[in-house]
Amino acid sequence: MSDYILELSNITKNFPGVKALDNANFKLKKKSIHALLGENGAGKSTLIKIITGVYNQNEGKLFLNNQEKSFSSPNEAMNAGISVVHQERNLIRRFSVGENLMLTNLPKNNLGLIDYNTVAKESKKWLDIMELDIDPNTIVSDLTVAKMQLCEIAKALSLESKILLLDEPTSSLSPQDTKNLFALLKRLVAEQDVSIVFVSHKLEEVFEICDEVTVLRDGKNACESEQITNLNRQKLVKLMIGRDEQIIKSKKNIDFTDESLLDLQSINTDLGHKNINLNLKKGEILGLYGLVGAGRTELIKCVLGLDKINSGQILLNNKEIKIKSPKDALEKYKIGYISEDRKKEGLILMHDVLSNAGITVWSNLKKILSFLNDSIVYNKVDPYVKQLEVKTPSYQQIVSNLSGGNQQKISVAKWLASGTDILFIDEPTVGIDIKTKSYLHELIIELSLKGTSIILITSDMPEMISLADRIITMKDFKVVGETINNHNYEEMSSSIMGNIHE
Amino acid sequence: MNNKIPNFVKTNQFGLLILVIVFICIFSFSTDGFTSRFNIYALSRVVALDIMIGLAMMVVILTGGLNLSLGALGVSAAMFGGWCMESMGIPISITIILVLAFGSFLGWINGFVTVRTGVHSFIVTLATMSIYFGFMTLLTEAEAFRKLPEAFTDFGSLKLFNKYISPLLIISVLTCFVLYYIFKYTDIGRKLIAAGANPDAAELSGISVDRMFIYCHMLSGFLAALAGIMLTARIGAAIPSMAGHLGFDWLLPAFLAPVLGGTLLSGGKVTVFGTMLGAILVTLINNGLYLIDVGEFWVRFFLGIILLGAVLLDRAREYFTVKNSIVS
Amino acid sequence: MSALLKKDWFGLGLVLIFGSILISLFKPAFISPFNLYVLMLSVSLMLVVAMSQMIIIAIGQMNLSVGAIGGLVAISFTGLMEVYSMSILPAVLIGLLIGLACGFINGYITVKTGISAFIITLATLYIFKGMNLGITEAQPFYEIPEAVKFFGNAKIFGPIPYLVIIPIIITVLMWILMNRTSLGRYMLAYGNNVQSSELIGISSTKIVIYAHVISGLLAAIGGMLVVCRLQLGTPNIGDSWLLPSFAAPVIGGAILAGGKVDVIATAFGVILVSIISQALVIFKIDPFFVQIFLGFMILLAVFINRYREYREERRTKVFSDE
Amino acid sequence: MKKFIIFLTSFFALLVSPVFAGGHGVTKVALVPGGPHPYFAAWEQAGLDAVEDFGLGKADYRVPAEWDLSQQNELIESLVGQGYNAVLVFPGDAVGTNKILGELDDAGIPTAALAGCVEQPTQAKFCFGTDTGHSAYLGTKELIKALGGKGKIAHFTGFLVDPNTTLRINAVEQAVSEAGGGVEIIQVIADIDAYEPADEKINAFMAAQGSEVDGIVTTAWVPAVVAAQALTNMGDKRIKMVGIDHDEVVLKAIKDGYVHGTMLQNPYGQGYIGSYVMDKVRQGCEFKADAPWKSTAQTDQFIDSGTVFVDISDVDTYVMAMRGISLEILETFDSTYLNCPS
Repeated sequence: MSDYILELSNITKNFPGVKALDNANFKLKKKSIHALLGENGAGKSTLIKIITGVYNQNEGKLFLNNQEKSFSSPNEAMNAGISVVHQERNLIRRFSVGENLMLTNLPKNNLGLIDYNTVAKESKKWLDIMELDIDPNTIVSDLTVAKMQLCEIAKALSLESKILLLDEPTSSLSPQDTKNLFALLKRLVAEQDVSIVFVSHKLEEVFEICDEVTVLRDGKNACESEQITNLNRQKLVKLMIGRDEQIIKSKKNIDFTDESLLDLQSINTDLGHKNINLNLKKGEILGLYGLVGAGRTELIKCVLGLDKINSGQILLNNKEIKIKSPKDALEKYKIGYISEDRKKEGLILMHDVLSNAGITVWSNLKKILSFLNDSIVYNKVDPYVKQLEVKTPSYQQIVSNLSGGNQQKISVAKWLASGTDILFIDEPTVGIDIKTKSYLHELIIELSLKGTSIILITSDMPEMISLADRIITMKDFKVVGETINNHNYEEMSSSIMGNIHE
Repeated sequence: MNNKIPNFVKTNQFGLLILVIVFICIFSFSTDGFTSRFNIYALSRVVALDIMIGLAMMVVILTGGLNLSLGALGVSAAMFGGWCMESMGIPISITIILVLAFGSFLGWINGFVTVRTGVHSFIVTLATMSIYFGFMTLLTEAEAFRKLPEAFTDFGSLKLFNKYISPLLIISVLTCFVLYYIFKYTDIGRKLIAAGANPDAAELSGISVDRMFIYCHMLSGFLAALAGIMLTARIGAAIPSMAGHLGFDWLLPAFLAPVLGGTLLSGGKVTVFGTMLGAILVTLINNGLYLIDVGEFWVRFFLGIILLGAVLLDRAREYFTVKNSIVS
Repeated sequence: MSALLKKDWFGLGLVLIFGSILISLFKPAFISPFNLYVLMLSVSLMLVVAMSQMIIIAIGQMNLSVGAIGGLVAISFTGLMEVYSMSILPAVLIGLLIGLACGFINGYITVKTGISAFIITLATLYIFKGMNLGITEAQPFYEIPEAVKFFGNAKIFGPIPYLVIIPIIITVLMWILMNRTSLGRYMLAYGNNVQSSELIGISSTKIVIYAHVISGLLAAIGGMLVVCRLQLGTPNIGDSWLLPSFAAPVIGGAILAGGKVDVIATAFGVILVSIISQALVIFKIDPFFVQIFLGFMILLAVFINRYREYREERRTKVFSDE
Repeated sequence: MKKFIIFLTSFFALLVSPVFAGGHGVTKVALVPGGPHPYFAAWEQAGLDAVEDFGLGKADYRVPAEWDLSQQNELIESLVGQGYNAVLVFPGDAVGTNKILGELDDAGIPTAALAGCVEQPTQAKFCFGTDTGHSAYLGTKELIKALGGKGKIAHFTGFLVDPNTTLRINAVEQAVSEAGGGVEIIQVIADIDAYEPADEKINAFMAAQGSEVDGIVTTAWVPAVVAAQALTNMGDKRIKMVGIDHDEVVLKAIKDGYVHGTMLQNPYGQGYIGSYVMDKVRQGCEFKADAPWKSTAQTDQFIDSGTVFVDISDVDTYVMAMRGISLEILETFDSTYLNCPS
């Protein structure tokens, strides 16, 4: 008996034109937390889909408890004790927590009807195991994002799963919630005989929680079941991207006594922001840090006129302005917003590259009688698309067919093309591979050096500390602190977290 | 990329064109009267109206919505036109402008209520359908306007091109070109499409989505009113029942043409010429079925079967071309 | 109390009670036994039709062919009895079978092709209605067995018609289905989020086909009940179903995107629509006004619902921001 | 293939190639109702009989699949392609149908309005049918007579957008006003041309006003059927009702005593004689300048196909009575109306 609960050997998976996996191996030890890492497109998600029965491999074998298996549907994998907790929340929002937990196997009474008392009782068991204080009758849509994530894990556990695949489980969690989650995962491994596959872009977390690491690069193993203790951050990054990570730091001298370009004064909003004061200098990168639910994105949306500002003033160059809509912001005041949710708010996935990259400039480019053709738009946006090294076969390519990184580049390109003075950038690198990520970082710095003023929202502390000139901390829809960034990670992070947990 | 097949061949329009030609062949061979001057002229008139109605629905489908009030709106506008000409003695040209403005206004109401309340346009236009039609019957007391200027009614029976084609068809085809131009070559057209495809992203990219949606509904009202005028000219009178009870008779061509033409019900895609071909296909089939003499009562049955066949065929074509493009 | 307030049917129930009281204060005839009988009849028929649409709304689709199925079954049912002198029971069974087959066709094509149900049922609407017209050539069937006529018009006791029995049973069964069986819950889960329900192993094929089959069966029952009521099988049975079939569930708070329907609220929606159209007759509203009035009523009902939803959304937003 | 090439050239290049020419030879009549409706069912047999009796080429009953003016127009247009050379139409709209009739006439195809009239000016040769307004008027008169000259009555009728509906409403009002104050219309219910809404509204009316109302006049097919059914179901013989048309339900209710009577029209005669006359017209007959036309609100080239009031006394024999009227019209038609080339 080997002590591997799950073993994949020499897996090859071909898609038309692409070899997604090429002789990849993956071994999961019993009662361990195993990190599966790799750049976007390295084959991680293909591997996960093979494990969970969504795809079948072309070559290679899959062993579960030393027995060869092949799953033809997610259901079969689930019945064999393999559960995946997806990045996208997969709970039924209008159902109660308890029903969600028990959905695949709803308890019935003698008449064959669902017995909701038992549902509550049974599901409570799993919530208790996770030490979650949630009433099973709560409707999911009433929960916080963090609790939804935990409920997803509880759901996986309730299926008596012995293997949990967690796909970016912390991407929307606050540091505190992340800590709680990790404590829970460790306990599950120790007490419930669960083995965990952990997928994340946040390397700090990998070092914090994982025992072993498998890295994929271009569909092949860059390393296989390496002990975490044998690795450090630099080595890991090198394994993932095949070269050393370039660490960038903004070297700028902003005179913070200068007049502000944009000034928010005692802003109170319909969404619940209280007395927000903010100012942005010319050429500055102002970081907005806070936990999910601190009201940062919401504040920006209020400034853009999408929700109501009840009192307070917005000054641009010391003149009071009223922004009615993003259109107003763009056309009158040259303010742009790069959304955190590029699929939903950033891009029109079903449209081609040209119309996505050009959407912000149509109004400026239109000729008499609102005439506009492709070549006018092309001439305008082409330099920016080239500058950003967007990889696309043509401008007629539908955006949804591009990789996440290239999509993000396009949603940045359209704002570069629009030539705004002020850019609000919201979580620019979520789910982006390291190469594109560092590229985008350079770009943001370059932009600010050229005079664009930027408000940067990110939950990625290292990103914040390497990019921002000044960091504002928000909590519960209020500003709770302001720090000038000295780019020293330890100092800055403890100061920011201090602001939050005061 | 597979360059051997031109892009046009992969489109829905091409499939439709083939179907249209196939059906023309079938009907020309199997029936006597299909190619008669009378029949072609009659076809051209029916097609003209179906295209216009289809376009009026298409521009709302663009927003991911529906306009059930289309028929009621068109008839109301036509009745308004009849009133202008007959009771008020307003000249034809001014009447037409007024009618189009009136149709746009009713469309604006649809759009405004939809945008402001956030209620799906299916429900809003379901209600306004009743309201427009109700007001129309109330105000006209269901009386038709029958004494329209001759210059106006003569236009509807004018025969062009050696008496084969109705001028109404020319109006519809011109409208297609204008719409194609708007959607392809203007700032506003691009914004309409972007707003329909992803309202959130469009809004954040500086497009006033609400306004665009209202424009779409206004355009729909405009086109429906135009269809109303055309129908009035065709039958020589403005009649409350000319689109059936509540304007229901327009709904079928309104949906068939854009749907066959490849317009996505979820919004964000327009197919002006697809809609035109869709309307032509439906009219052809309808006419051909009558001529082949399948029995009037079975016409709808076959129409349904053919509609189903056409969408399935289109799906197969899509499947085939998508596969193709991954491989190449 | 606050738990009640959250229910979709509660507000509607209040509107119904106060509305009825108000109407009967002005027109005592409203609560006369005969009027109640008439009201129950119209509610009974529309209830089945509304349920038939509701279950499709639950999975986030639309069924435009509800009326066409009802009409086809109605004329098949009477045709079998008149032309082939079939006895009632086998005629009913064949009627149900036809409804089942129609629903299966809708569901199967929709789920296998991935084409929107709106388009598929638009096409089948023509096919089913075309078959109806082709078979009958628009002529009604008159020869209805006495038992069927009796069922359509007799009263159990007081003002309660026999006809109400089946719709009530169906409503109860639908409530159980949507609230107490895994099939119903899976349908709602599917309507809520297709992707995630597939990930937890719910079979789309099964859910969509079942929903359409049930819809077809209910439409079939609706068609046959109308035959009992009208005592003739006319081909245009079902022609007027489309609007009320959507109106009742939507007034009852159903979301067209799917995943949220309420059986009780839908039933209340049916009653509300019936009371309104009856009140229009009782109050002798000018026939020219009826259309306008109905239009405004639909808008009003939806606005109220929408407003409530909006307030609820606000509340949950604040909650989740802890 | 040749035909197809001809078509393509004509369609796309719009070259001259007249394929169709107006007809000579045998008469092929199409009988086109406004939509599927039991009233017109008798036309089918009438047409077949006319073919047999008068030696026509064809006299086919062709029904638009729906009550829809444009569907009817499309059907009529396609009939030309199918070689019909005479068309009898129940006008989908009294004015709207004129246009297509004019076009047929221009193409050498004679037309006439059957059962209902088109409004003048028209190119239809004549209108042969029932004066809808007059029929409603006579029915109301009969009802008032049955009520003994006083009482409250209700009027149920069809689609508001049908111009005939307005004529009927006015005619009923006129008959009531002539009754001299004893009779009052307490409610008009319209827009009930489909069974289900009719059932709902009529029953709601019965529930609310059933005890007050003394008489009911119905002037459309569906309301007549539904109201007769409702009275039968209620077992109410107090309320006097006068219906329209010959639906089995109405006739049975008359026999059972729940309905006072019905205004019968003569659809068979319309189809039979209409087909005959179209053949004559195609053979070159002209209408006499001094033909004894009747005038209605819509046209002054009207020939009455006969209306009879039927109650319990003659409900079993009305078919014979109708046939008698038809034969009478037919026998004298040539001499009264036509000038034929010898």
